[in-house]
Amino acid sequence: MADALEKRSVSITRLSGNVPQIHTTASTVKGTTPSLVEDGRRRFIAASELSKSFGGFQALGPVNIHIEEGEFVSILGPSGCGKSTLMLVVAGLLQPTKGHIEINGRVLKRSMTDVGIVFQDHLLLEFRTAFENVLLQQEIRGLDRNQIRKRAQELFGKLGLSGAESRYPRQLSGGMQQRVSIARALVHEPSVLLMDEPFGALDAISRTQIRHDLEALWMETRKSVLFITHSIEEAIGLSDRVLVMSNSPGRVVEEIRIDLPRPRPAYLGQYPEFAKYAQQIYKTFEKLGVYQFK
Amino acid sequence: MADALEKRSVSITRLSGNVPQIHTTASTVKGTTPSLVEDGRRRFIAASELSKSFGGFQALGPVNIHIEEGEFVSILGPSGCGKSTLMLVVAGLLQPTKGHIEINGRVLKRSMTDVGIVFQDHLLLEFRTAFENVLLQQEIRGLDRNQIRKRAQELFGKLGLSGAESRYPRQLSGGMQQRVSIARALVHEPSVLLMDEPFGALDAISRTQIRHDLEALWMETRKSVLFITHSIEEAIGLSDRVLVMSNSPGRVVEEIRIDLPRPRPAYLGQYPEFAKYAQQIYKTFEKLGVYQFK
Amino acid sequence: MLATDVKSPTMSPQFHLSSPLARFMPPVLVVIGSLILWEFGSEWFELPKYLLPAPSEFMNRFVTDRGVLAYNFSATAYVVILGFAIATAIAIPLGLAIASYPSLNHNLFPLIVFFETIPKTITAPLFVVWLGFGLSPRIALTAVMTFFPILLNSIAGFSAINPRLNYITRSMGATPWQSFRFVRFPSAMPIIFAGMKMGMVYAVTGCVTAEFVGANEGLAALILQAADYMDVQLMFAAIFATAMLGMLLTGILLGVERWLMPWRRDL
Amino acid sequence: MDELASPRGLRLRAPRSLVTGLWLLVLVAVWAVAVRVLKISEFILPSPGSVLEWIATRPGYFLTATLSTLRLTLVGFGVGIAVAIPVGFALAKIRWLERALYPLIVFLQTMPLITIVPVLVIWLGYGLTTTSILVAFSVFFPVSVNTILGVRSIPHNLFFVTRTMGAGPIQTFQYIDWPMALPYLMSGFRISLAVAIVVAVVSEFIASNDGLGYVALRGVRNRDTVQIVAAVLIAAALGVIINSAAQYIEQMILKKYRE
Amino acid sequence: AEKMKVTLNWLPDNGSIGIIYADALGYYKDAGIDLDIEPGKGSGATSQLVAGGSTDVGLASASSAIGIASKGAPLKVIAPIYQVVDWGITSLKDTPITKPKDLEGKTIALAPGAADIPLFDTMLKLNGVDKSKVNIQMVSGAGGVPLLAEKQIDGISAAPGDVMIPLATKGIEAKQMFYKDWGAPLVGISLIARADKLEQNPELYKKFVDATLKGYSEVAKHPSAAVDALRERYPDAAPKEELMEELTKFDIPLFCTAGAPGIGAVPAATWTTTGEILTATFGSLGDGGIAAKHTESYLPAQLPACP
Ligand SMILES: Nc1ncnc2c1ncn2[C@@H]1O[C@H](COP(=O)(O)OP(=O)(O)OP(=O)(O)O)[C@@H](O)[C@H]1O
Ligand SMILES: Nc1ncnc2c1ncn2[C@@H]1O[C@H](COP(=O)(O)OP(=O)(O)OP(=O)(O)O)[C@@H](O)[C@H]1O
Ligand SMILES: [Mg+2]
Ligand SMILES: [Mg+2]
Repeated sequence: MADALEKRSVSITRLSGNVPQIHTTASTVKGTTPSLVEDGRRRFIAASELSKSFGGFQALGPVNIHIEEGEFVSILGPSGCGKSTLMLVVAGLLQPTKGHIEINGRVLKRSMTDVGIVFQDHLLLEFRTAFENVLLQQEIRGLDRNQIRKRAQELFGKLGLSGAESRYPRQLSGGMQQRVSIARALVHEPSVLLMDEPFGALDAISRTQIRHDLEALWMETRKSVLFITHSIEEAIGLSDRVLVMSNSPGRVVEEIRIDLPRPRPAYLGQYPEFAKYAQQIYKTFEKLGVYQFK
Repeated sequence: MADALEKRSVSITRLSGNVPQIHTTASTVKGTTPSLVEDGRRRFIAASELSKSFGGFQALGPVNIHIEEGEFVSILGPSGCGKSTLMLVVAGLLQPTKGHIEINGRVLKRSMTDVGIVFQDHLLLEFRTAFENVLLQQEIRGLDRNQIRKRAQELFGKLGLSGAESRYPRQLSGGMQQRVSIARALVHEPSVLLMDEPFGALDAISRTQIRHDLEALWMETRKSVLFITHSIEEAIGLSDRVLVMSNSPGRVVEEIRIDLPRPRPAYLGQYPEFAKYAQQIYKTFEKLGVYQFK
Repeated sequence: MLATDVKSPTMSPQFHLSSPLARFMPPVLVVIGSLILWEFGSEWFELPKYLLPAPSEFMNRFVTDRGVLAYNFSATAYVVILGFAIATAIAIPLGLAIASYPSLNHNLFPLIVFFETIPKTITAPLFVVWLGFGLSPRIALTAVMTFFPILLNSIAGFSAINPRLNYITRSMGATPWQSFRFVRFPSAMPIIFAGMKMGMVYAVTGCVTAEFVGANEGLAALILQAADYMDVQLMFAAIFATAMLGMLLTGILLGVERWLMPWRRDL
Repeated sequence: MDELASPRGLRLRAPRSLVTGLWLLVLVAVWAVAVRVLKISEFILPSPGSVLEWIATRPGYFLTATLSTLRLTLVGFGVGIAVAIPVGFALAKIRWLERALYPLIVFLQTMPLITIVPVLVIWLGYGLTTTSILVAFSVFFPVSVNTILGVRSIPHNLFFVTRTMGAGPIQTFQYIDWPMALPYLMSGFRISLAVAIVVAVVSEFIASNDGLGYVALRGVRNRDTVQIVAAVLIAAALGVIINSAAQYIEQMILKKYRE
Repeated sequence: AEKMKVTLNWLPDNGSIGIIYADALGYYKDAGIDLDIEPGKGSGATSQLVAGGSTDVGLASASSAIGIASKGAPLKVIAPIYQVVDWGITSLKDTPITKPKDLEGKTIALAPGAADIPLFDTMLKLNGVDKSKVNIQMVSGAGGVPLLAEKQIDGISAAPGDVMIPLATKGIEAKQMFYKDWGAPLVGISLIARADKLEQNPELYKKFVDATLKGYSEVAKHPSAAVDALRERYPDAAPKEELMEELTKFDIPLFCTAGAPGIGAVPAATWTTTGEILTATFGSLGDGGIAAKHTESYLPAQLPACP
């Protein structure tokens, strides 16, 4: 608990240290998202009574969720429960059937733009090299070319992508593609990060590595993150708060605050808290019928 | 340890109980694999000094591995280390560059046929429905149609595929495709099962479920299994013995006998042995440079 | 020039058309609309009937001249189907042979591409010189024109198969014939069919060309005959019938494809 | 493991053009011998020698005809794609338009073009207008259909990427639609260029007074088999050259997409 | 000079030689006409082009022009060039066809797209031959010759020049039975034009017809020079010897029939039979019958004399 408190205070310090920088970026970013930095108030994303149907099919909700500034929130839920749908609705890319999103107190009407998104299926452009895919942010947003190039280079280094800059997506393994997609989501230093199973394409061994790398990266910048995953270990390993969703149509059925020190190690089993959190989630899933053990 | 011993004896009992059935199947199966059931001796698959190069590139080995009758052996290793290659060579589908495979003491010359294989990329025939893909075993081997149909139906039920019988592979999710591929490998009740990351396409939550289902299935029949995976949890959760492979060209660098009672639960963290095994593997990987934690 | 270049569209929910009615209504409406425009357009724009008859006029000929039209329609259809069948019967096995032997493929493929690019239509007069009149030059030209797209696609189809699929059959102890029957042939079918669909258009074109050059029956012969008698209506009726023949045969082929390849129905 | 799947090994032997050349030489030799041994009359099948001689004695005549065919091919091709691409994009983007017209386009594609020639000639006379319309028509179908398929093949979610970057319609077209559809367009171009040259020659034969098709028609009128064969051979050579060029250009442009 | 476009009946050859020679001699230029000569693809197509208005004047067989005129096209024949067609059935000398009755049971090639189908039909009808007993093959002119030479067919319906000469070059002798000799004289290749264009600019057409007729008259006088002129302008035309033989033997004699007042005008009787044949062929000739389909108003006062 002491650890958690210390972390929170670090996060806040960090944030205020970051404010001018975010400001600079935000001012050059085109788009309609209300700036998240405003008169020192507590800033956040909040979704109220959100639900989404496709045709007659209820894919999501209703759910209420919020993300505090600089908070790392994970969503954990069985396949098909509406996690991706939730993320797309939060990003303003899909219109909710009911409910609305508020960003910093203002209702979101169009798609968010002060945001970086890692889509579940990477969504890289096959005809651009890895590096050009990341630079797309600069071209479309009309940002400063040199600054973004430098930042992209940095990210490639941190994400273990050095040397892969001029390769095309198809020349990269699934895991590398996903890393490029992560770099693209980060390069313009958005205030919000939405990640939909960003490690889905990786094998278990590489996942552990990249989880570690992402945590390190996040600890540097402390964005507000919505992280979608299937992996209990990953959710616990990365988050400040884990939201567990039920089977389709997904609702938030449990909220778990994770109080573990950062950075967290590859093998979390050594923490008794980890075992406790994991057991709790397994139990919930069993109760929900996600697992059926004979 | 007591548990493990008990399990072994169960396995042997089971096996002898199974012999006539395997015999029946084997006798209707065309092919050249020497029958695995022979004059009561200990039967097994053994690969000696196996290595494989593609062109000049050494993809595998040399490795020595063996599988005892009714044993569940997992191979764990980083991506690209040659696991799939090893499996194909063991199955006789690729010629080893050096070394040879013995089955039950006889050198394997052509491809094994008394075997069920789950390929990493499913390899379903897109022009056959899920059920027809499974029935291919019957058509090619010339087995009894009704018997195999019944067995296939059963497997579809157990694998959560009911209702998907007449769908084409394209209409199934990756996870369902993989399950169909598992059903195809099991339907003719082979003595040997080779599985190459059979849960690779599944999300973490479904993996836990299907791991449980596979274990139950295996406990019923006790085939000899070679199981390839990236997941430490899965390897420990399923195997009698885990072989850890090094980076490319893969060699077996560690062998861990897993002494946990079966059936094993979804969350293994409760066993202190599990933590021990997992730690050991993580350490090995760290030593091999598979993980690089800053 | 492979029809396989046209990749099948990826499935996305946006292209699920609700009902057959919703599917066929719009194009049918467009056809009716354009026919109406044509019908009255010739009045509004004072297009002379002796050059461009209104649809009602030449459609009428399908009733009054149905005997002639049916006779020539079936004559053309006969040649097209026969030529197409001959070409298919030769091209598919040949394609299999070429695809199966890499050295054969290496040697013959460029040559086949070369022959494919020869404009075969203008060789029609040569065919008449070589083969005399009657059915043979028409069938020959039809078959030759149909042959190459089917051959190229058969080669592509039989080559494109994922060699790993053989692992399945081998581990089941399949004979070579079983591997062909259960894996190779069905895998190649969609690509071969794409070639056949293209070939069918060529077949009609080939037959029509041959008829233009020398034939005493068939829709193109009827077109020329009608032109001689300055019977523009009959000419249009014959043109229309030719187009219908092409569409009909392609439609039949599509039907066969759907029937043979149920796994591609919703593509 | 993909390496096993690729038949790349085949390509690294003698260059294909060489193989083709050799085969053609063999064919020509067989032809020459057959004409001589079987005593086939010039009227039925002239010897390769006399065809070559025919061409060699009239270099200017054939060059003019070839250039004229080439011009027709390119004009028709240009017009065809200039219409087909916008139509393709419009149809792919506007759903009701696609619903109404796409089945028609697919069906019209199966119509033998040659049947509408008499009508076009009556309306537009002989010459480049008529012939280039014919060529353009033949180009229109494969290119527009491929454009539609190309745009349709774009995963819908890809547009999310640019939307979150705040891209407008033009940027979306520039960064997503166009480059994503380009490989389909290119294969449409290649297919249709091969068709275009054939249609060009044929439409010259029936609706023009220039080009290789006209030369062949002259041969027919003059009962001169040598001339017909000469025209056919030159057209074939032209076809092969254009095809190879198209393939080369496609490879260059699509380097990014394949390799 | 006024612009004018003429569409020939086919590719430039003997049929259109008068126009080409007149142009070479500068007759059109002298008459103040800037003439554009366009090769055609058969009389039927040329008639349609003239009717459609995309060309000013056409050279086409009268039967094609009258056929389309009978369907309502405002076409008029303004000057017959070949006053009668000498088409007929060509057969090999050892298996000759000398009278229509001989056709029964024989295989005859008719060229699709040519104007002799109605003629053939009329001849059969007038001479009481049952068409169903004749085995008719549609084969283009060029295709028929080798077939006849190889005796795959017994006869070809064509202009003799198209068949006799290539046969002669192969050393094969042939016989001709002319339609005109079996009750079917028919006005042949003629200048045709649209009525409205004629009315708009009669002077131009008169000058054109005058120059053209003079051209054909010169052809009759100097065939060799005319063929040279043709071949100089169209080097891909048939060889000179072939053209010369065809021209002198078969074509020039047709510039005038017996009783014609000169080149460019046929006796009224020939128009009458032509009208009858074509009425039988087309069913009806439409408003005004044959008389409305031709006019002599655009002929020069002084016709060139018959050769
Ligand atoms: N565009 C769409 N049209 C129709 N149905 C959709 C659409 N998108 C998603 N769905 C449906 O909504 C449900 C939720 O989908 P979603 O992708 O949000 O699930 P998820 O939780 O992200 O699953 P996974 O963990 O497998 O990614 C599913 O049943 C899916 O089929
Ligand atoms: N047919 C082949 N031709 C050439 N190289 C091959 C072939 N198959 C595999 N390789 C190479 O051999 C190495 C081992 O491949 P393999 O597929 O066995 O690895 P793996 O351990 O199964 O990896 P993963 O965990 O990613 O499935 C890789 O570098 C691969 O590129
Ligand atoms: Mg999802
Ligand atoms: Mg593998």
